[in-house]
Amino acid sequence: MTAVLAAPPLHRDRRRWAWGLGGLVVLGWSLAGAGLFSGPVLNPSGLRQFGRFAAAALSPAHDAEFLRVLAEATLVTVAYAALGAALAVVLGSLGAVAVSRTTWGRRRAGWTAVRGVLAVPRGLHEAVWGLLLVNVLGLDPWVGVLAIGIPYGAVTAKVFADLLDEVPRGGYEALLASGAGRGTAALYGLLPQAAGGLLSYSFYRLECAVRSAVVLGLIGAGGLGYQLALSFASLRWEQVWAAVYALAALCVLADVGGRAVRRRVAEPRSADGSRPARDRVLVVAGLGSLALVAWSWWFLALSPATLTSARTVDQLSYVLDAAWPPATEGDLLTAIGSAAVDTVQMSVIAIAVATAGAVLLSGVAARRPGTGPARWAAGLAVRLILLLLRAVPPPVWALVLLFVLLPGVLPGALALGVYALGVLGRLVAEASEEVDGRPRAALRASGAPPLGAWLYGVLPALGGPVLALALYRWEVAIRDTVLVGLLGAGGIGVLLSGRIAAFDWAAVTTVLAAIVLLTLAVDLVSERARAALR
Amino acid sequence: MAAGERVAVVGASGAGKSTLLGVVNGSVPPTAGGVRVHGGDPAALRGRELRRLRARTGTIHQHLELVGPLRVVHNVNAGRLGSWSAARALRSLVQPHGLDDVRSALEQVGLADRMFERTDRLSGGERQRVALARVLVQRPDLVLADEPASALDPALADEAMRLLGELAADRGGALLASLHDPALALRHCDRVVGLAAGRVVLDAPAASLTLPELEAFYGVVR
Amino acid sequence: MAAGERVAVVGASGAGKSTLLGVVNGSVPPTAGGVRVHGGDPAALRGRELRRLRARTGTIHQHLELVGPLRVVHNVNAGRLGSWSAARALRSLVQPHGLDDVRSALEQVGLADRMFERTDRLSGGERQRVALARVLVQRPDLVLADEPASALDPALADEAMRLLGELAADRGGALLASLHDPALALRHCDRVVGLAAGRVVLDAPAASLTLPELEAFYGVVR
Amino acid sequence: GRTSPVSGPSDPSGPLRIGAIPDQDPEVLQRLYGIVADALSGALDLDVSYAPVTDYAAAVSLFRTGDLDLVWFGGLTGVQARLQTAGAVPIAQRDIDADFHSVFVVNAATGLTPSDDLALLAGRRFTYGSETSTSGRLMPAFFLREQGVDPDGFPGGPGFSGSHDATLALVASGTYEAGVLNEQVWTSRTAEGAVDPAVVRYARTPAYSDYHWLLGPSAVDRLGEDLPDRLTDWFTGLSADDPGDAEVLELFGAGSFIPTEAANYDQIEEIGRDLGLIN
Ligand SMILES: Nc1ncnc2c1ncn2[C@@H]1O[C@H](COP(=O)(O)OP(=O)(O)OP(=O)(O)O)[C@@H](O)[C@H]1O
Ligand SMILES: Nc1ncnc2c1ncn2[C@@H]1O[C@H](COP(=O)(O)OP(=O)(O)OP(=O)(O)O)[C@@H](O)[C@H]1O
Ligand SMILES: [Mg+2]
Ligand SMILES: [Mg+2]
Repeated sequence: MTAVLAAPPLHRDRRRWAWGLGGLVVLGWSLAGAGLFSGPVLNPSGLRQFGRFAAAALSPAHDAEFLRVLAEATLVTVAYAALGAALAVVLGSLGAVAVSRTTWGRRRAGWTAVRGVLAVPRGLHEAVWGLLLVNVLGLDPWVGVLAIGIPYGAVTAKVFADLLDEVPRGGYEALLASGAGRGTAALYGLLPQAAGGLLSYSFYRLECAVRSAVVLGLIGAGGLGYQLALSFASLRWEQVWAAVYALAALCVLADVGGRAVRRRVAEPRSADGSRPARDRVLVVAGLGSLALVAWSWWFLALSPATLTSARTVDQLSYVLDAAWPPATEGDLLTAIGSAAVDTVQMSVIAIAVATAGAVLLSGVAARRPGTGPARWAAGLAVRLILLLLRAVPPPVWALVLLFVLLPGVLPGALALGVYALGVLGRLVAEASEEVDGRPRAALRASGAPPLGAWLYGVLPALGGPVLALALYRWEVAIRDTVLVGLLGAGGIGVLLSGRIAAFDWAAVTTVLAAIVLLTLAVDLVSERARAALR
Repeated sequence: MAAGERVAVVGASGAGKSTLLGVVNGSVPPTAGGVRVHGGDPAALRGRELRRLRARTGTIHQHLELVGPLRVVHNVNAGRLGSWSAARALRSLVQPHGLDDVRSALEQVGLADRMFERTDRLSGGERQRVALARVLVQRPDLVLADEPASALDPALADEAMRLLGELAADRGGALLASLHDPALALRHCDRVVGLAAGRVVLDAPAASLTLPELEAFYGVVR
Repeated sequence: MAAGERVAVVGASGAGKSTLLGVVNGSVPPTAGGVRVHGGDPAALRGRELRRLRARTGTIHQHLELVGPLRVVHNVNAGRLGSWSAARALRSLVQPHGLDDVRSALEQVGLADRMFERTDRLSGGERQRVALARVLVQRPDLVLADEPASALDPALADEAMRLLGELAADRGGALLASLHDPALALRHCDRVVGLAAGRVVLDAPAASLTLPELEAFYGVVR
Repeated sequence: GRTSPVSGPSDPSGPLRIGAIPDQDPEVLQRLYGIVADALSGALDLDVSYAPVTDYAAAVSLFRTGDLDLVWFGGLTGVQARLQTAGAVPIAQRDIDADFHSVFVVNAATGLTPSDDLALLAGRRFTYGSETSTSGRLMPAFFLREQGVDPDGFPGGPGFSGSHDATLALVASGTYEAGVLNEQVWTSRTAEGAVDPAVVRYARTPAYSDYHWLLGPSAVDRLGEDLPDRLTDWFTGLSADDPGDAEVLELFGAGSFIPTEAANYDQIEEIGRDLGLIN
């Protein structure tokens, strides 16, 4: 026993500053690219058009015929969302094992490779998946299920892995030190602690799946997304809002259900500690979820045989033949290069807006037991507003923002930013609910005011998760530029939809490859940034 | 409890010592009965009143409840949040305020050179001393300390108890400390309260108790 | 260390006791030098070999490192993960395995009636005893205990040290415990190793030391 | 047993599946095609089903894969679909489709007055409709180029509003100073009084061929060699005097249907290739 013991030196501070400064510079560059410092960006004369959209929020369409259509669409949406989310959670759980740092330990090369592979399904938007799948499977309900399940599965894998990697590792390492294998140690030491986060995220995925039902219109399956798209194309705002409210109501259901389950998991019924006890509510919730999936399967009449039918194979080879080899003309590559710059600028602005808003609102949006009615009402209002921000699809935001902003990168960026704020606001609020409440309670017990206790007791612990969420959303924003790119906003999305509309499969392959590379790059930068700030 | 009094709460593991301290600082609602602190009942008060009462009470928690990712200086300064405005609290996160007080508190607990370290890199005893320094800068009238010396060696433990006793005495306040080391209780407290299964089973001036008597108490009540 | 030997590591707060124990169980890489445990160097081994070595080493961590949301029974069973297959570990989360062993270990530490409680609802001392029970079901050859009695009252502390000593002696293994209570060290250990600033400054049979001598040690090395 | 709410892949006795690209008044598509499907099914003694699809590219692809048999395509999408699907035949077009026009509109604040000089639009913020819309993109781009205006050269690049109604709204807001849309939509919105006074009609394009019904080869295989002729006969036989037929014609905004042939769309194909919209 002659080991010399010394504390490892601290040298993270400089890297933190470098990353922080770098982030600011990139943001400034993006704002400059959006023309914020060069000439007007506002278009005040469009306020009237914007007002029409806003005013319709108060008078959504509610004639019986339309409501009947909406009700039917809702059922279809629920079925697709349930199956898509279930598939995503299954794929995500398997994938999480493959991409978590805990699995790979210090073997960075393997980890990077797997992460790169996952960037492919993740890099493509659900709508793009839907279009690709339509070309292979034709009019089949699998298109909707897979278009949601595949990209969500890849995202879920990444997020699950991150959640497991972020959990305090003391317990896990103690188990390793007593000879447990990595898998079992994770099972006992990481999973129970991450359970709240994993559950929360799974239900969040269900909510996203509901919103993503927009892609279902493509395949003629109907659904709320289809109704919304139709009404949006003819700018019938009253109908658009009615569909948005229906979407929002479904989201609320998913949210309330998820919250109830999470609460039960976090605070199981206090039973007599000497007997084992199962929580009946949790058992019912588990069986209920299975029943919902089974019903959806029946309702959509899914048949696994279509996935392997001869026709599917034929169509797949048609698309692959057309798509390979990728186009490599200089023109296309130049266009991709400049679109990529626009895309990055757009996504950076979007994420800056969303993150700042989400952190500012999270203190109010987070639920906290034992607070007064005013605080409760404020929290509810903020959460509802966030819900509406994300229930209105980005293309709608892009158009209505385009009424009051001049064309360019900015309207697209703000559309994505507003939408991402809806999503991030919710996620950050939940993350702050998941933060260990005891240090904050300790500060409150010594008389700290709510804000002070939040600043010192919650914010530092929230830094990691918020950064992780923001960076993850940044990647999503890159992909979502596909949705808003069209409206004169530039970005790689314009290029993609243009090539798809022209059925130029070889060029589509090239653009998709570029999007995947961009996604991968963002993923790697994010990883570095988080490591530096951890 | 009288002004300046130092009371030790003793009792077997699980007897309810931590719970008692939690009731006193208002973070645990009592299931029956009530307490009066500085003339108010923390379970009945709300809002500003409650905060004012709490700002006068400093607690060292058994599990410390420090914020791991925060630097030592901020964890110590957190003791003053009760008297700081939100803006000041925010500014202090960027440019720590009141460095002199923090430094002198950390000097008292022997950690002056660790001021800017991340708290979760400290050893067990060092963290306990950070929690102690937090109470030192808070300057409360009532100090609640849940096993404040459990991770400290005998010399430091004595020093910690001495600091806590002084803090209480200085301000004419009081100290209520749960301790499982009977010798420490007798050396540093004026009165000893014994708990078993959540009830008070012993309440005597320290001077009237001998060490063997108190040690025997643990055997008796189990 | 000889078979059956019980060694106490003492030293001021921050002296490096926890770090030493971490080096021995292989969770902290030494910056210089090395250790040999059961004839192997934990820092040099990889994969299965390392796991086998570690399964023979049981550790009670200073911060316990129990998994709060897990029930007590699982936290105790976690001591056996080194010898369980992944499938068995998974099944046990649903329907706990080896309940008899768990119950008897919990009985030894006086917590038999808390078996199915969530671990984070236990008091400080109770949690420490859960960590002790985990090592009891693990049955390691080498027991590393980082202040295993810091949250326990004197009677329970004696009992805990007795259990740890027995566990080590039973299997011809050894016990290495960091202790800041010199009396406990002298009562329950055969040898005392003193650390200061990461270096060994004292290594003597317990029988050759007196309590005042050891107490003085803390004053001296500071 | 439940059958899919979405039609399955082709089977020999399967129904004739009709579809449409979502263009004008998309929210009445459902009603429109329900009526068409019923009328067709009654007249030709066939099972007919309607599948709603909201995306131009998806409609073309579904036609290629044989999931849609008879589709109401725009000029460009019809050409795209026909080129990708060997054996597809045009069935019929409306009387107005042989002589279709687009209108250029400008925001009143530009001070531009109606004129045929498209060159004055260069240098203005300008938006098309949907990317593969014949009347909202392809033909206007062609006529712009004819008058020496680079169709992609508007400041900041041209916008693609996504629909004719969105084009109107964006020009009304002043975000874009000018835009172009389907004349049929312009006329009907003007009649409804739904056009913002800030939007002024600027110019009308020369005539071109647009919408038509296109039939896929797999339906012919399944339902008989004479299917194209039966369909053409039914469409062209619709008469405004018959109340049932009149409903269909009115929904399509047509006086009657007339026969059409692939050659009518050669110009569109050529321009499409030029603009990189057809490979
Ligand atoms: N991860 C780390 N990074 C940097 N310094 C560390 C780290 N862990 C421990 N140290 C420092 O190393 C020194 C020894 O720590 P160690 O935890 O071994 O002390 P200890 O003897 O167990 O003290 P205590 O009795 O207070 O628990 C301390 O000064 C501590 O701050
Ligand atoms: N949140 C809780 N929910 C349920 N039971 C609890 C909770 N907190 C504490 N208890 C129980 O109440 C009893 C008293 O706990 P308390 O923490 O006050 O003990 P203590 O006297 O401080 O013990 P120790 O010396 O071990 O810290 C214990 O049996 C504990 O398990
Ligand atoms: Mg306690
Ligand atoms: Mg230690």
